[in-house]
Amino acid sequence: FNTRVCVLYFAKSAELSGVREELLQVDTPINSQDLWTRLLGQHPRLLRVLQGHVVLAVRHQYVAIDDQEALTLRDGDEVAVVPPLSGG
Amino acid sequence: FNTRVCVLYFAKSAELSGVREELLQVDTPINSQDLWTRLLGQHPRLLRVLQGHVVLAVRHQYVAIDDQEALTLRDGDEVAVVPPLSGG
Amino acid sequence: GCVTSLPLGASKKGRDIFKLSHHRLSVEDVVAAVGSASCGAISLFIGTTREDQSESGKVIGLEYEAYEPMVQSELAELCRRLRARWPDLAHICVHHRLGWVRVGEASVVAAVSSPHRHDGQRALVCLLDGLKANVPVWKKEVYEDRKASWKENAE
Amino acid sequence: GCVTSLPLGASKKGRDIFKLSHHRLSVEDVVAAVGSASCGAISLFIGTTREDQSESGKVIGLEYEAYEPMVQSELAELCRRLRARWPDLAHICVHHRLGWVRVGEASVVAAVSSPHRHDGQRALVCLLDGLKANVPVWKKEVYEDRKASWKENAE
Repeated sequence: FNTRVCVLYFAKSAELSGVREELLQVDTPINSQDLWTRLLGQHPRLLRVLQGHVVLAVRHQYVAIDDQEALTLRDGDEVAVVPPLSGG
Repeated sequence: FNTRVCVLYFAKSAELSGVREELLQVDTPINSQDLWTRLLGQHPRLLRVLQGHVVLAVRHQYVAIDDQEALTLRDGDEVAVVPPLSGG
Repeated sequence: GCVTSLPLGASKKGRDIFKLSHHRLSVEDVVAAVGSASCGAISLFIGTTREDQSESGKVIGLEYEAYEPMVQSELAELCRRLRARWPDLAHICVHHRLGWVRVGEASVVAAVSSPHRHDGQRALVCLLDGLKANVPVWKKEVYEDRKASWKENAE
Repeated sequence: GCVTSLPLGASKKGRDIFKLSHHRLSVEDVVAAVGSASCGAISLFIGTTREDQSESGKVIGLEYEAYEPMVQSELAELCRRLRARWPDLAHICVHHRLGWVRVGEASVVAAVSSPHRHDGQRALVCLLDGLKANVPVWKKEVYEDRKASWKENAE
């Protein structure tokens, strides 16, 4: 099953991908690792630098890359790439 | 040996003694308990209420009433009656 | 607009007030936001960029960005946890800068009001720990030579 | 005059600034007093009289008095101890009201600046603990019927 999600890139991930926001076709359900792999296919430069230092946020909830749970995505869902935080 | 110290009363002790400041003849050296007894002789109402709830300050240093050390006082030294603190 | 004000509604015990702003933060505004006739204690924290903070050169300022709706939801969740731990907390307020912040200007002002001082002071420590650990905000240091590097919170 | 300003001179690491005032305290002034280009963290506390604080009736205000020279010496000693424990502390400032303080007005504003947040927050807790335990200041609550009672710090 194919759905179109809205991917948001922040901070270093926006610099590396060259975009802040894009629509992306993904199969659903999908686990976090496969979602990340899909983003890497789109933006290979993300891999080198952020691998191991990034989490995703799906519908405003953090999801670790190695989380095995299958995510059921719907059209328009927000997926965000979250590099290490540095607020405050 | 007789000396004249300046006794300061604060908060409840000022209300009980009816004065905020007075000159007082005391024998020196004198320990804290005898100094307190001298103040009580001057203002008997102090005793009832503050006994067990007061310390003295001699030349800006706190001295417990039951401190046994002999204090050598000089003319003009400040002795303060310090009821329980409530700053802040 | 430049300012995102996110009043999250009142809990039984008090208000949670979050604001992301491209303008100078006002300590007075944050104090006023947590002020309460029934609360004796306001604990407040101001975080400011230090001069000569970096090994990569002289820092002239910071560039902040945030995932704004998730800042709101994460701060709300953080406040729920604080209120569970310290049920007497009255109001909680966080103002955070976005965009360009010069060295010496506050990037965050946070405050908690509480009937008793120790509760508020402890909650404020946890509020800032949680802010740094979980709230999606990022900064990069910008140096005299205009180079920049994204920072990472140690905590 | 009404205001006793007691700048105690600079230690190697920073300033200790104490003020006893018969006028409204200014949070801005305290923030400015501890501001420092090299310090990222300002931890601040505001203590305010609560409404309906007492069992003896509705509190309308407080009357404060102090043993002023000893306030100075005790706060200086307190700051020496804080600086021994947290050597990185920058500036320490305490403004305390004297005389008549209406309910809702701040009676104390205290702040500490430090390079790192946790040091400053911990030092501020101890500063206020020490202030309440050792600094010769007294308050009495004044009630609607003009009766009054001297308070005693629990801590």
